[in-house]
Amino acid sequence: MDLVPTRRFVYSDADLDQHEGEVIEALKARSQQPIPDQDQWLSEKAPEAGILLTSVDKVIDWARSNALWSVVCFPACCAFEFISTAASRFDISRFGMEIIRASPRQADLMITAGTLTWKMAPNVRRIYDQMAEPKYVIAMGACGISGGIFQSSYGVVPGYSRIVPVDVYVPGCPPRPEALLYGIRMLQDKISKAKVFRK
Amino acid sequence: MVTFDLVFPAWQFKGLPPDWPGGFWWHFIVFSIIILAFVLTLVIMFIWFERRTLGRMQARMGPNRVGPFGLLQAMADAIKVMLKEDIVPNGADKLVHLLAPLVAFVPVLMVFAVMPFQDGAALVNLNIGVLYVMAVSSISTLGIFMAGWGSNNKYTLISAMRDVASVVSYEIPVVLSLAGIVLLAGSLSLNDIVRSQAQSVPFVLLQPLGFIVFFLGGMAEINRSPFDLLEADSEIVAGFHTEYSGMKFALFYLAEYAEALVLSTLVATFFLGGWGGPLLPPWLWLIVKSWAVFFVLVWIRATVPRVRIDQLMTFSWKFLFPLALLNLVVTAVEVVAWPEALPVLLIPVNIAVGAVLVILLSRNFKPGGSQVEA
Amino acid sequence: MTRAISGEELAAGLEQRIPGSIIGTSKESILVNNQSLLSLAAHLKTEPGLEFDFLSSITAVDYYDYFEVIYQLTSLEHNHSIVLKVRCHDRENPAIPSLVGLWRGAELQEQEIFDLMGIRFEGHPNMKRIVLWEGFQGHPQRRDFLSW
Amino acid sequence: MVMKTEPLVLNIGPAHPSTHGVFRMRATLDGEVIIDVEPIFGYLHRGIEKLAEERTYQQFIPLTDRLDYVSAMGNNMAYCMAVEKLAAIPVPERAEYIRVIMAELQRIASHLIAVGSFLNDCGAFMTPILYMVREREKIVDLFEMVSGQRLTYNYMRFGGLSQDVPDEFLPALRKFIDQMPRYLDEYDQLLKENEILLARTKGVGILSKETAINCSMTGPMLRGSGVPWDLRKADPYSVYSRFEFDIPCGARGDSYDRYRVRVEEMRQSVRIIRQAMEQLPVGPVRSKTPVMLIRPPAGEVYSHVESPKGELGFYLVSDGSIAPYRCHIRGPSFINLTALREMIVGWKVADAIVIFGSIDIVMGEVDR
Repeated sequence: MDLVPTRRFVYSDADLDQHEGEVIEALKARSQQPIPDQDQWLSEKAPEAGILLTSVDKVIDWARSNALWSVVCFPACCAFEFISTAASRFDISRFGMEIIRASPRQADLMITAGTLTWKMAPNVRRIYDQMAEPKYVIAMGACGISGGIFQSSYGVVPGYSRIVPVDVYVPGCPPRPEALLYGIRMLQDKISKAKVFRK
Repeated sequence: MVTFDLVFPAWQFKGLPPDWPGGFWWHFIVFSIIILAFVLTLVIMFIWFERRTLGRMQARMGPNRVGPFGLLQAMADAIKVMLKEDIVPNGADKLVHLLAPLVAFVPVLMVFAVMPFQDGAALVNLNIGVLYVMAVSSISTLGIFMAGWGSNNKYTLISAMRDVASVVSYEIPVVLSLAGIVLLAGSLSLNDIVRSQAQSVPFVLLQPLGFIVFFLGGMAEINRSPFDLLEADSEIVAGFHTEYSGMKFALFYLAEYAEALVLSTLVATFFLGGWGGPLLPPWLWLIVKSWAVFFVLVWIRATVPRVRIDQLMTFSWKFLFPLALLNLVVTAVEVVAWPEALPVLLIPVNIAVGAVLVILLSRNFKPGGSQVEA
Repeated sequence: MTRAISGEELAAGLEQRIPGSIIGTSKESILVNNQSLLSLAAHLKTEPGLEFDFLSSITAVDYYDYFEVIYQLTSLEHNHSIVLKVRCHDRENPAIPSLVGLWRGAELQEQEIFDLMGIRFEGHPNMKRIVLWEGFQGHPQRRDFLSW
Repeated sequence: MVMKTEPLVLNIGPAHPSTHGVFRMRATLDGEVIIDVEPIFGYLHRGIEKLAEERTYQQFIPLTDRLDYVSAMGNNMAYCMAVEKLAAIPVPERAEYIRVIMAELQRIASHLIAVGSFLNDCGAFMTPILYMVREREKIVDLFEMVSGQRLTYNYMRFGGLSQDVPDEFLPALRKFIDQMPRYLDEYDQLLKENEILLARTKGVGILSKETAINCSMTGPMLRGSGVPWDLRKADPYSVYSRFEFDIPCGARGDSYDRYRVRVEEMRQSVRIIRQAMEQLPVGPVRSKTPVMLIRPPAGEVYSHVESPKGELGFYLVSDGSIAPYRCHIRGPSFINLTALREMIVGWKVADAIVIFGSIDIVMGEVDR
């Protein structure tokens, strides 16, 4: 039995590059609107809930806040502070977070460690879209919040909130592991207050 | 001495099914529940245990915030995963995608049907137990292949191909290594195998070579590190379950650890004397022994890098397969020549033969693999 | 210590071998004629005693009137270095012969210069944008590029 | 029977667990064998070179930290040396020595991460990298002592350092360099003759001497191929000429050699630090230079150092103003990727990841 390769180069790289460029330009054009008010939920009235549903809520929120698996999305410098956080000294495995899923489908949390460029933005958006609900985002570092030190550059997205909705912002360039852990605790607080069953 | 038998008389399933009121049905129902409880509890405990042990081996704490010693961590994970959104990717084969986790998980449960928790205490004491175990346990592969094929993703496809290749080649040494045990015990029934170990010594002493082949081959079959090619994080993202989320992913995750549990219990049953042991009740002995085997699995996972696919195949065909064959020949000769030979005589002979063979073969073993002219 | 060969010293010898190739010299660099860049570079790479086998770095600078491409050459064997410079006065469609055939190390760097400075390297196997995406307007390293 | 096969295009990256950031490879596979690969860059292109033109010389120092963020001190030093060469600023002895200590500590830290993530790419489940991060934390502590930061230090200034080291620094450093060789021995015990590691890395991704030189490879890549070229010896900058150390070299140029070169370089770095500590003079750590603005004379300069990844060069053009007219950075990680195709094509996917891990790139430096 002979194996005959039909052709070696099954793609035209020019076409693929062209397509990628179009996707980036389209996303860039779409992301120029002002960011919506992210504190809106604060003014919302808390819905009332029955006793039974409240208890179920509590169990679900407990599970969700204590089992945050993060996805691999570590573009730049902050990644090393994330690694430090994951490593033995600061150790996020204490919170059951040492499972870092490579596949976004199985992850709950995106810790956006690093500068986001426009070229990377469609990929981050795609990772976010691929994650299954409920999903959370922690914008880690100054670049993740506003573009930070690179804000004035031509290639840098001024903050992840232009691309994906962000739950917790952790400032610093890069934030210390303690700061990241605090951010994670804040996110856990936020999750444990969520109402899964709304009246 | 108050034994567990007095406290929990219900654990004593000495009699055969017709002795029971309701005949076979009660027996089946009770044992199905026992098996489900056994598998689910132990799997959750194993997950917790693995994470804690890995943490310790990696100089960190491991989960310790949720519940005492982090015991509830796996529970929290389970609840969360089950409540997550279920995604079926665009372009996936929906039926195959849906069935794959079930096909992967159910056979693992089915293996426990013949697992003796005590003398005669199994869902069914098949007289072809070994054959059944081997046959059923390979069905999981089909589920993994279905997942890889049905997900419409290149990474999952590569993973599925790797899985089929590895399982097909590892099935042979694994089965051959069990043949030696069957010869010694004179039966294919798992309960008889354990019973004959209880009468003499655990087969790990009589069959050191078979133990090595079965353990390594089993590790490759259940895709534990260093043979975890299908979930090679650094290469093919999450392998065959890249596109799975929610409940379906939970089933895969469960199946993965249930397979580790199967291997641990099988090794304990075939080689470490199964339920046999002093003082403790038999079912606890089984759990303790499986736990010890699982600890070795975790230890290996924390220690060694991963092999490559061609090295995996080479290892099976050029190392484990000859070893298993030679082991079978040696055992057969021994069984024919000294049918009544004392373990005292057989143990040193077999260990010596095993050591010599392993050393000889590993000297000449080349994992191979080189650059291909493209 | 890497010896920086003085431009004048080297230029005297080169001028005899490849006449008209050198436009100007300075203490540590030689400014090369656009057309004779390839032959001169090949000469520098192979000539015994020079043997500049290692291309450290390629840079381009935009001086408004012209682009200057700067090659840092080193010889690992003799441990000496020289700086080659080429100028390109065409601002609309600047082009310079590519050195990939001599030093593979030039491949990515020339591609990057094409992307960021807009200088086309003739003979490069894969002359396309490398760090920015297709459809990006302008070349950011040019001095007249405005970020916003 | 003739079976028709068709190559499979596999997109590895940019958000893939083992692409060390946001690198992307478009690989064409025949079964598991890679028959073609096309690297795609730019997912972290932040325009640092352009930003340099908009900032004063001083303001650019923090940006160099974010180039190769695993070895921020080395980048600081390279940039400061370039500006000092351009503006002819003298550097006091003590500052030079402390710079060398910092650069070598940073080299250890960077190689620890490189080796750890390389082993992680080989498939060792997290263990090696976690142990190596444990040692890196000690170095980070030392840096935090002198600069107050954990990752981006911004410690060097033109003409010296921002401040002298605190009193506690030297005892802590001595303790660390006494411990470090023991840790390295421990890693050697665990990894040097690990059968699976040998099978995975020996002979994998061979880069010949000629190709390495022709492709402008530097650092451990070049030395792993057997070329004893180290700028600290070949073109001694700072005070490196006063120290005794060896250049570890590989023989075959495979992934294993590169890994060994990195481990040996860590030992050499410990040696250098020990000598530097013994010779450390007292005195000022900064010469008299303007704090805020400097105006170097018009001109251009190329200054290079041996960073952990290879030759890190800064090409600065000054027009006499307060900001550089042009600042080009020769990132070693970027240029080391030139030979990626040659090394990877013909190997399996698993090998490709190992080979790629052995190049040890940092995306901040590749895309800049």
